Amino acid sequence: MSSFNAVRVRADIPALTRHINGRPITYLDSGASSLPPRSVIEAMDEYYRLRHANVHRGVYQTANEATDAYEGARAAVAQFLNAPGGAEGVVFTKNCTEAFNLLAKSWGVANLKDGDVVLLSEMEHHANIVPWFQLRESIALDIRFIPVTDDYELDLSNIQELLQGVKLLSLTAMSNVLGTINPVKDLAALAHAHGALVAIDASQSVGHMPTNLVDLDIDFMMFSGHKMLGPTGIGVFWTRPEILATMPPFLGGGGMIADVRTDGYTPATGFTRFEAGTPMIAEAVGLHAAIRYLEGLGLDNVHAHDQSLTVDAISRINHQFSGRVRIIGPTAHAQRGGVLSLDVEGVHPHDIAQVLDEIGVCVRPGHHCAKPLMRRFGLAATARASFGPYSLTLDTDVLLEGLQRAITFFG
Amino acid sequence: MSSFNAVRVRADIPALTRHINGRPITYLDSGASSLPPRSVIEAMDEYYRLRHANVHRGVYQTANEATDAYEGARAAVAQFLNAPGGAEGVVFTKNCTEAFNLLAKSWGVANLKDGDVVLLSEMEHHANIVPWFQLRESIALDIRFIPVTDDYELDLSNIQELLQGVKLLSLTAMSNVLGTINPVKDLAALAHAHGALVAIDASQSVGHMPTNLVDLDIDFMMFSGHKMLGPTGIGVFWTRPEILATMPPFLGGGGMIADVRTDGYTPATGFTRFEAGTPMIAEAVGLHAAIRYLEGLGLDNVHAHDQSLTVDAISRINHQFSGRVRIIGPTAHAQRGGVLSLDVEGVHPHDIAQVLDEIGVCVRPGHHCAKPLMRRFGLAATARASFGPYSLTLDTDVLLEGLQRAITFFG
Amino acid sequence: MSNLEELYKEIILDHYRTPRNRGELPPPASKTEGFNPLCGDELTVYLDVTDGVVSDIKITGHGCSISQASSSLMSVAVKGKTLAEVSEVLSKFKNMMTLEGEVVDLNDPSNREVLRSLGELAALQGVAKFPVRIKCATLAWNTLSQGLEEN
Amino acid sequence: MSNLEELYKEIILDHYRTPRNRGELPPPASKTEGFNPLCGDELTVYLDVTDGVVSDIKITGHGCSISQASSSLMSVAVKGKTLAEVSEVLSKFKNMMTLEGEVVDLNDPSNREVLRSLGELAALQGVAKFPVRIKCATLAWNTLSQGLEEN
Ligand SMILES: Cc1ncc(COP(=O)(O)O)c(C=O)c1O
Ligand SMILES: Cc1ncc(COP(=O)(O)O)c(C=O)c1O
Repeated sequence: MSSFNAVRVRADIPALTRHINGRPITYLDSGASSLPPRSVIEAMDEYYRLRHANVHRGVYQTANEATDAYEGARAAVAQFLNAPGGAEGVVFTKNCTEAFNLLAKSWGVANLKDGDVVLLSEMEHHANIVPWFQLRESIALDIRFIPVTDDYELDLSNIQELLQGVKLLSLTAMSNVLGTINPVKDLAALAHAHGALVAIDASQSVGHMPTNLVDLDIDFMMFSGHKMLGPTGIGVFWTRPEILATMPPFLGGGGMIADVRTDGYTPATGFTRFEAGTPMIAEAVGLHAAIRYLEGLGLDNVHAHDQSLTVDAISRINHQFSGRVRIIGPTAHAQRGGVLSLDVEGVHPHDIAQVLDEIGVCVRPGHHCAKPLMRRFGLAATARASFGPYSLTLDTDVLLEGLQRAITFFG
Repeated sequence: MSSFNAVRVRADIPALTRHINGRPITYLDSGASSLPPRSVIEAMDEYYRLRHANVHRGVYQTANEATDAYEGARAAVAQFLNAPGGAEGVVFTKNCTEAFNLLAKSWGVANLKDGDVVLLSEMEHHANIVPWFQLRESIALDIRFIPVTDDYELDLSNIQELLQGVKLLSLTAMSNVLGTINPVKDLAALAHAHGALVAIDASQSVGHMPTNLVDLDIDFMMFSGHKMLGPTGIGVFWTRPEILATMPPFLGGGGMIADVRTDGYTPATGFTRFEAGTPMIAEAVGLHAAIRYLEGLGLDNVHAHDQSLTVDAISRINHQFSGRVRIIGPTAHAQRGGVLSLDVEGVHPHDIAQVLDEIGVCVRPGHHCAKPLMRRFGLAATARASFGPYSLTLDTDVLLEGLQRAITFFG
Repeated sequence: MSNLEELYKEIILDHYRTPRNRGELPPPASKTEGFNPLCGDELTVYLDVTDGVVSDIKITGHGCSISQASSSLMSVAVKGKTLAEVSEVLSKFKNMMTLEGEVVDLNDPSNREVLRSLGELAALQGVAKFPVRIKCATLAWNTLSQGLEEN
Repeated sequence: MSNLEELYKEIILDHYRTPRNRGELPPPASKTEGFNPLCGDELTVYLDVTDGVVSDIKITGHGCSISQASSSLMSVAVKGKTLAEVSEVLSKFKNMMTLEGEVVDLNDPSNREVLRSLGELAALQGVAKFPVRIKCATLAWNTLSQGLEEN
């Protein structure tokens, strides 16, 4: 971890200079959205100040520069993921959610039929649930859920049976509620052995640990820029170029066509087919800068940093509030990310978050877009603290101070 | 026009300080994408530096600020358009193209059936054509086109007949190729009298002339932020709240739900139903700043400015290159916007654009995502120059210099 | 008084810790469910309306201190009241809440009058300073409105 | 030499103004269509291949000076050549074009050799400096490739 220094990262994040209610901000909501470093903000700023133009069809210099910037971002994403087939399989979307809709409504519509099984898990985000329910309105899909154990992990005891007849396993790499990191590579191999394709929701993992698509050997991946130090308004859908080539168009309009007549149209080939309309150019530039920044930190370092903060926070919470504060997520081992869902006996997550706000601590109360998981554990909400590469044990100190206040306040 | 001064506007646009091949940039591609003023860039910058957080579910201060900024942008859009029903009918999309897909695949799927007629025009952008062809793959729609006259206007001689059985008239307010401004209000009244609803593509008009939805009395409007001095990655879909309430969900995921269970989901109501996933927060902030900036200029002033530049450019082109350079668009009257499609005898638009680039002039060669219109006039491409509020007659001077060069060069 | 103390007045904490009128009512009492999709708060309001009077009210559900206290305070405020009185208190309460984000100017005599007439309910006035919490405070009241409409 | 003159060399302008081998060939000549969706350029390549030799070639279509000149130059370069020779010139040309954006280093003897062997075609080398125009220059060649494959 020699090259990684969270204090130095912190100095790169303008939003961490904020003071809230007289206290420096303690940002513990990176699981919802991360704070971009100066280099990301400045890259977009510079783009708008110098070279903004619409992409792809220009001949003049700034249009070429904008196109190079946009396509350069695509190449950077491919390299960042070590994507088989390179940039050809990278489609830019507005967020991870659109990427899942593209999966369900393009690949899914073309490849799934009545009775086919899609296997999800009980710890999925709504982004990886609702599009499948929507698809079921036209195709009689059998949507199954891998259960979650009382230890907050996938219950794989029945996995062979669950995988019978499965066409697609669509699974999160890391739960945004529990912090659980799932055994993606092993499950992908198992699913492939059953003839299924594998889609991975990397929203929580891609900015926090290394991703290597060649090694994982999966078929689809989707995530958002704003959870990996990048801007809002951009997400990524990745698939193998061979699969992409077979997918029918999704959103229609300019840019995704080869020809349009008054009697019909011919779609373009490759990723172009899936990028209708003027794309998120500045956002791609910002995402590229975020990737550069993360690569500079080293994703291994970021992951180790998350884990050390998490292990420390768990042991301090257990020590200081034993019995009173329950951590909804695995606590016993290192196979988890820096997401801590808290359940404080007798104090509602909203009230926790409110008391924490008073001293500048940002945590998120709610169901975290994972209602099936909340139901599984009989909870309506948790208060979730989550770390970023700029987080310090100092942040945990203030979190604990706030939890103590809330407990005292509500008695 | 007392308050409007294009030279002062120009000073607000950082990208206009660029030099290309030793010449100051002559940006004549606002029809493809406009250049944002400093205030737009800085608003987004400030957002990321001070208050970035995910919206809607936070309790802490910056989450509230981000939510207020996002919802404030929605309110500003509604006010800008004088939208009946206020902010309730405003849905943010990634671009105008997504907005058209929302129209076709939510409203269209729910309201159109086999044999129903959708009436477009021959001068539509692919964004208002391809989604209807896509919809026709599942509903046997009758898609008709209002023809365009040799004078580059809608041919309304047969409009009564064309409107028979029409469920939706979907039309551009201003052609991005011809500059033609269509009589939206009159056509909307006529279409309503035939029982049709009316959707208007305001991509080219909304940043260039006043829009008043109460006065226009239409049912849907869609446009992009990046053509109205705003950022990339955001668009607007507007409809009356009563209509919105009847539209089924489109993209599915977090944020657009009221409940999700393992056996199904319940969508949220209102605009929330159509905003799946983390929205374009910074982009909404940028769009809001663009609206403020445009309101400061006065849209009447912007329109008058466009028109005076256009009238001047047309007369100078006709005078200097009579016979050699043809303007593909109306030339005789003032009912047009600042878009000039040029067809230079014996010189291909690509070559024009290349020669113009040599002296820093940015024009766009190509079919401008309006292939049916190009076919109508037997053209493969035009070289399009288009004005923004920062354009000056000086820009026309350099354009003419470049056209002369191109003609000399290619003989 | 800190912001927090203004939000969580003693009365609110008291009603949160010891909610009044908790429980269910058997039919023919009406039963109305309300929920806040953003935070997962859920509650059910049981209403017995006899001869134009809310003769009994009971509430179940879960939520934050504000939503719980607000529903408890609401139950006390409407129990035994005529429908006309209930509708008056409902509109007064909603008025107080829609001052979104603004601090109620207590020097304005008409505001003082409204707050006084709200009695204990006025304790919830601090919520208006926290726009995201307004939905918590109004959940019970919206559910009550709906229940009365259906009645 | 200005950028423009480097792109639009005299040979290119000449082939643009006076395109060689313009027109159609009747069957049994093969007919292959190519188009560039981004800019609308379209062309059709007619090929007569007899005894392993491109005995005749004709081209119709429209496009910019680069695509027109390139197709004309291409027709001259392949007419009367054996399939083996054609495939060699094809790959040399594509190599020259894929130096995207880089200026060919003419001091490098192997580059000089390739360019010399390309003859007039080397005039198109300036296009590689203008990445968006590469598609214009390669359209005819890609269509030729496709036509030969189908033959
Ligand atoms: C008239 C018109 N409609 C629709 C669009 C599509 O806008 P976008 O590409 O931002 O989705 C454009 C711009 O390209 C346009 O000019
Ligand atoms: C695991 C997971 N999947 C999907 C999403 C959806 O991402 P977005 O809201 O950016 O589309 C999120 C974040 O909210 C997430 O945490």
